[in-house]
Amino acid sequence: MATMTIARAINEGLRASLTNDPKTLLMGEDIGELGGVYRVTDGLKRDFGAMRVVDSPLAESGIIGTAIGLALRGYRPICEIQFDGFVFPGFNQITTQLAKLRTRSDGMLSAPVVIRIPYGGGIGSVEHHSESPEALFAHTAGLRIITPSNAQDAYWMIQQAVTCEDPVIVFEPKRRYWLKGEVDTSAPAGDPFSAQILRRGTDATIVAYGPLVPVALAAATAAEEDGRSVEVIDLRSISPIDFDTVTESVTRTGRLIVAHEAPTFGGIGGEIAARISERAFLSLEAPVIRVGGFHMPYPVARVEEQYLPDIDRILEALDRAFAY
Amino acid sequence: MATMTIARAINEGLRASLTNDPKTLLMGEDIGELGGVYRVTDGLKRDFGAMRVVDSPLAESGIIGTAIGLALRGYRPICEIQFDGFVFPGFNQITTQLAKLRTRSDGMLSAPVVIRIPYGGGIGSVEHHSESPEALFAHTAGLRIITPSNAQDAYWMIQQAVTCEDPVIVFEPKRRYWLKGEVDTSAPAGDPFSAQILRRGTDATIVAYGPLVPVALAAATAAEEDGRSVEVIDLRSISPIDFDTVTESVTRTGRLIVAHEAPTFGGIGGEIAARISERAFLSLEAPVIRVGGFHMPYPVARVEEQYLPDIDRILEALDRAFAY
Amino acid sequence: MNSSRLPAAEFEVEEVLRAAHAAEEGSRTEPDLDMLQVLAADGTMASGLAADIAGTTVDLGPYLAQDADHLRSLYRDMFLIRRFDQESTALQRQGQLALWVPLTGQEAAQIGSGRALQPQDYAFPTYREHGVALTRGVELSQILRLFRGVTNGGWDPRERNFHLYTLVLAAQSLHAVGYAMGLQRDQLADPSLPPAASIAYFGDGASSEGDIHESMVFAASFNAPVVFFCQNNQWAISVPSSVQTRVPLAQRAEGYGFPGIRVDGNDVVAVEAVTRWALEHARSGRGPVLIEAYTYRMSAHTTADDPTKYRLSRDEQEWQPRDPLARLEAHLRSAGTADDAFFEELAAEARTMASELREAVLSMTAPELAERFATVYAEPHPLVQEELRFFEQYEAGFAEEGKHA
Amino acid sequence: MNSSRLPAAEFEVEEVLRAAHAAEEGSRTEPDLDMLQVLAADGTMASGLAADIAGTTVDLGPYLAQDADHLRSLYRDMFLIRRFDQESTALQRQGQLALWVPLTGQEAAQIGSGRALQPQDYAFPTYREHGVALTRGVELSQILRLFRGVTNGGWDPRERNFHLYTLVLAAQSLHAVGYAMGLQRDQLADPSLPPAASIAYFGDGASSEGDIHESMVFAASFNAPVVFFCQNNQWAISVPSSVQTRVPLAQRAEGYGFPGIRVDGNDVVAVEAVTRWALEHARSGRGPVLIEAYTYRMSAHTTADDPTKYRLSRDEQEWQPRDPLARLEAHLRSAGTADDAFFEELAAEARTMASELREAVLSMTAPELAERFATVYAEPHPLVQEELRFFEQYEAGFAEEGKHA
Ligand SMILES: Cc1ncc(C[n+]2csc(CCOP(=O)(O)OP(=O)(O)O)c2C)c(N)n1
Ligand SMILES: Cc1ncc(C[n+]2csc(CCOP(=O)(O)OP(=O)(O)O)c2C)c(N)n1
Ligand SMILES: [Mg+2]
Ligand SMILES: [Mg+2]
Repeated sequence: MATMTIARAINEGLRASLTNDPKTLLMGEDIGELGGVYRVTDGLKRDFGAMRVVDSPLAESGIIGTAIGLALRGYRPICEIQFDGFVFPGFNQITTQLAKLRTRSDGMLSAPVVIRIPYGGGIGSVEHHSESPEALFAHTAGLRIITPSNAQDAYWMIQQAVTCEDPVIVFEPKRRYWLKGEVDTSAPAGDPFSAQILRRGTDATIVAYGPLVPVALAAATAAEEDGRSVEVIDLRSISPIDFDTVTESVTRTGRLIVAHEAPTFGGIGGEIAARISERAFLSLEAPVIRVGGFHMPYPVARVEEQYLPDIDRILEALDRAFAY
Repeated sequence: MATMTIARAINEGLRASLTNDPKTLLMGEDIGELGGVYRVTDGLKRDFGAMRVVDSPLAESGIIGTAIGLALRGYRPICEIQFDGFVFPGFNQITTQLAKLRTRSDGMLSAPVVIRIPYGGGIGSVEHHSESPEALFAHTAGLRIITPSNAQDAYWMIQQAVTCEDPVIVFEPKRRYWLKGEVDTSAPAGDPFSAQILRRGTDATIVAYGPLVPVALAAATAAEEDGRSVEVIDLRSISPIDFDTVTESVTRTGRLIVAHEAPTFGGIGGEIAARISERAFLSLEAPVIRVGGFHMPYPVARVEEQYLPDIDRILEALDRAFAY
Repeated sequence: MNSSRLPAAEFEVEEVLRAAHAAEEGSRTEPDLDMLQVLAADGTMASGLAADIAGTTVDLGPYLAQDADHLRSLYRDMFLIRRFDQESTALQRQGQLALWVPLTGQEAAQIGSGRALQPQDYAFPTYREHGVALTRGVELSQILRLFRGVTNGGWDPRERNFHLYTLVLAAQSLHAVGYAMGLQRDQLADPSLPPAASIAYFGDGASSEGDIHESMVFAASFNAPVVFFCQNNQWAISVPSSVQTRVPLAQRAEGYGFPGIRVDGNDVVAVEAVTRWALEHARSGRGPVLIEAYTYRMSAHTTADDPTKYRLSRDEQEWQPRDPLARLEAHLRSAGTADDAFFEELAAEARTMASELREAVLSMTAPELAERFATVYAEPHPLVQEELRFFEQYEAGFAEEGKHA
Repeated sequence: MNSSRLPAAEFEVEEVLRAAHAAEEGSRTEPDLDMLQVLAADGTMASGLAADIAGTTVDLGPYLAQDADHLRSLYRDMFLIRRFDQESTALQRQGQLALWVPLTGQEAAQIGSGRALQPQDYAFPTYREHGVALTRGVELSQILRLFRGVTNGGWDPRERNFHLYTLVLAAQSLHAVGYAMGLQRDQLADPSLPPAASIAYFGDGASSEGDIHESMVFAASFNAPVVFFCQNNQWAISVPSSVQTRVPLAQRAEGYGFPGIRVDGNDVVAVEAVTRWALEHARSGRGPVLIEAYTYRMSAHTTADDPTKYRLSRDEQEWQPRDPLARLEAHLRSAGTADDAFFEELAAEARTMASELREAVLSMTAPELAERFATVYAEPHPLVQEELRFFEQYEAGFAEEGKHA
């Protein structure tokens, strides 16, 4: 067991992947000497060389597209997109090529490409550096999407993404990069595509993922003072979604709050609300309440704290759920 | 009143826009001499010339990006994307530029660009020619998304998109291009961003849009034989969604089916289900049931009929809704 | 590509292409500038070939293959693939294929470049490279599986190192570069491997896409063993290549600092020589090359297309005498290296091929939608499993029982 | 760009940049090939300037502005914008700005090109073109509104024909081409309008993006009046320009069939002349031009960046003597066209500017989130209205009452 930050855990996870499989390689902008703008790949070029840790030209479609070609040749490329808002030049390659390659080939080909994307707000940055575009990928079949919320998951999930035969997008909660936690580097990892109940409760369930997991936990603690016993689920996987775990929880608690930073409208919370409303219709004592961003471009840094779902916003949603 | 196909209605609508406003222009691949692969722009280059009807180089980001520049100079470009599956190279310009320009400029600039996209399946075509990617745009604030289902709407909605100060994506139901209908070219148009109740009913509501509107109507007719009175709403606008009309309907009928060709998972049906489940929680006698595509790339032509939501799939959903 | 099952356009075909259009047409025809050629349109054959590459004259003589056997085999490939094209067009017209993408006119570009490939090379086609498929040894009927709508693929790309067709224009060009980066790494890890290259096929229209640029940037940056093979067939559906570029496309390479060559794409001998040179250049670690094969799409864009809407028959006629097959036939006949018997035998072979093709197509069965659930992911996926369960129950008629598990 | 509010990196800064890196560095330095220059690094000034454009020698003499007043005003602009840069960096360090993007080293490229613009021209910057903003007359403090995090814009682009900063690299290049297509149409509609052009600024890193290619394809295809102005400052954050290209970026233009010129980006006089020529070329209907200004980012990428991670101080020192301000100062002093009084006055002016700037920044108030709902759409939007209502009620404390309307 070691204590490390999420950033360090990913770094160590990448290091383990590079060590375990000579076919793995990293590609991205500024991931070499600089170690990435968040230093997540720090030291890896030094230790694995320029053929394994590739500072690419500045072109996201190029990064994803060549990664697909490398995968076709038997490699396992791990791409870094510098910020959430800069994945879009690569959207075509992800959506029409990476996701569809296996189906196109009737299962003969796979493209085990990993795409790491630091995402989310709360870092006081400028435009395009604080977005949560996960729903734009989840709708496309053929991709898997996971997001760790703690160091232990970060260390293991990146490695599991690398060994997965399917393409996996790993959304990394950038404002939690320096959140420390215990990492058991020897423990066998659980299924990265399953949700995890982090806290048990009986009156309501909060589903959150990535950067909002600590917020959800804090909200549950605060709710306890009001005498409400709230269960908290870390979704961990956005595609597929572990609906079984969520359904089971909601059939016990009868109330569900889904929280994410991404705008509510068209966000993944809608999918969860719709599916759980169907699956647990007779158990629900209130409608599923979503807590998310507003329908606007991610706002400027000086107002982002008002924008981001926080403990109060979740408590307000709980109030609404309990009002039924 | 004139009878015309949807394709012709759009052609006539574009002609009217080009005639009414000298700042309008069309841009796209093969829209000139050829008149587009669906002939929707047939004859317009001949009549308005190469400066108004522009055969562009083959590059979707280029089409959208230069359209933004033209809009900044006071023009009103109407872009054609040849097929749904080919919009993705332009995704970055749409998502990070077109949608955000107004907010970025604190309301000083607008980019009244129109993007026409023939969408949906049922045409027996090859890969990338049958998709329904509307949800991938709806999640992004700053865009408006509409989809006509009949000739009258097609004629007016394209013109309303052109005069709208906001960017508008018009999804055109390509398998219905040759569906004929009455067009009143003199009637003032209704609000293109509102839903329309096409058929009244008391027991359940079906919400559909674009190519599935005729299917929903036929399902309602079939359901009548089982003694079920089903209301049908043509959504017309996917962003914003006219939740008021849908809510009002569901509070009367107590049951809601949402149907679209796009895959259910992460589709716009989830948003509708989530929002209506919240707004009409106490009126719902069954969960909102979604009928949509499966979580797979749009399948090959020879099986698409099994894949596409049809009357039976909607009736099955109604059965499920009535079973509660 | 648009589907053939569409209702025909309702708008009247313009009776005459406007004078304005005709005028434009005139200026559209690019000069055959600096185009490498060995086999002239009249069938005369030069004995040497040299290219000006970044100011240096490179002798391509060593890459020329001109012996009679070889020329006959090139002719054979071109002839067979044209016959294949005709048969496929016929199958489409008879409703057996949803769509067909004809290659007629581009046989030399495709057979010439394809024959230059070695087994360890890997080709990334767009969607029209049936000729390249033939040279790779891909079973031609498998190509028709895509156009019959029973698959989006059709063959196992690893068997013949011939990738699946990629319909999103230019996307495969980046895959080719990535693949070449993989080849580089393989070679480093095991120097005993035969040097290999990848080749990316794309058209004059696709050349405008950002992905083509990024693929050239990456290829140059990593000195990847990749050959960019652009078939400039003058048209992107209805748009002439002058809309994509006002200089020869081969010139693009200068901007990236690697060789670019324009070759007469209707001269199979020159195409083969140039491609051989380019592949060797790539394989030997000297980096990427761009080849522009200047050719002409003699038929429609697809069976759903109507070229009379946008090009003059005069234009089409102009290219007729430059037919890649006719000129090699003229050469073989005048050189006396092929006689009537050769051509008759070939025609017979083609007839057999065509009827076997027809049989193969008619016996292609449609898949079941249920099977499609299996290939979305490599590893188990709960949503796909759930939807498959629903679908099977629905199909089995359980659906009527009201409630799905 | 990454934020300054981030915790500092926890990983140790590598003590020495590896030998391998140093070796790479050596080969990275591109030769100053064919770079137009008037004002040498030592301050000596040539009296003429000619460019080789597609094989023809073009006399840029008529575009050269070398009179003393003009040179002093160029120096003034460069001096003020450097001072602005320093003050902004200081403001960032003091926590008044979230981030700052310094331009030091690039003053000549920006002031020279900006001064070449006429009022009717329209400039599309990336995010570092504060110098161009100054030449356009944009109130400099407005730029800091973006970096203080109170807006994503900051000024009304229409007032000074200076567009908002675009942070998604290369995206604005297409906007510039579209704008130029609009200018073309305006001119056709009203020939009495003064001819105008647009100019697109981008960096060596951004040059690899597909959008740059597509913008050049469109510009060439439509012969749009646009100048592509690439500041090759040697670095894209930590990645040297050799990763983006192995030949001068100006050479890219050849692939599209329009002129490309590399100019010494630290020579404000040459930059101005070349840009004037290019703009006139564009305005007069002769189509696009690509200018590569070869310069150096003397500071960090942003205030959040640490260049010691990826470049040697030796490198930075090498560029010191080529400082664009120092060389013009040397010239002005040696020519006797500016004396100590001039420089002192300027320093005083800069001090005043800096303190006014500081004041302006400190008085910038943060917006309310509620205001942000108003600028998402131009026309009423029910969802935005509903969410605003919710937000206002929530903020007003009604939220606690349990149910939102
Ligand atoms: C990204 C993308 N945009 C549009 C299309 C639609 N489309 C199919 S073929 C074609 C023209 C292609 O022209 P070219 O690249 O010259 O190839 P050719 O068909 O001449 O072989 C177009 C526009 C597409 N397949 N992909
Ligand atoms: C599409 C996109 N990808 C990545 C980034 C992140 N990023 C910001 S600046 C930068 C380097 C840009 O280098 P260059 O174009 O040379 O401009 P410079 O900063 O040197 O002025 C990167 C990678 C971005 N802003 N946009
Ligand atoms: Mg072509
Ligand atoms: Mg740079």
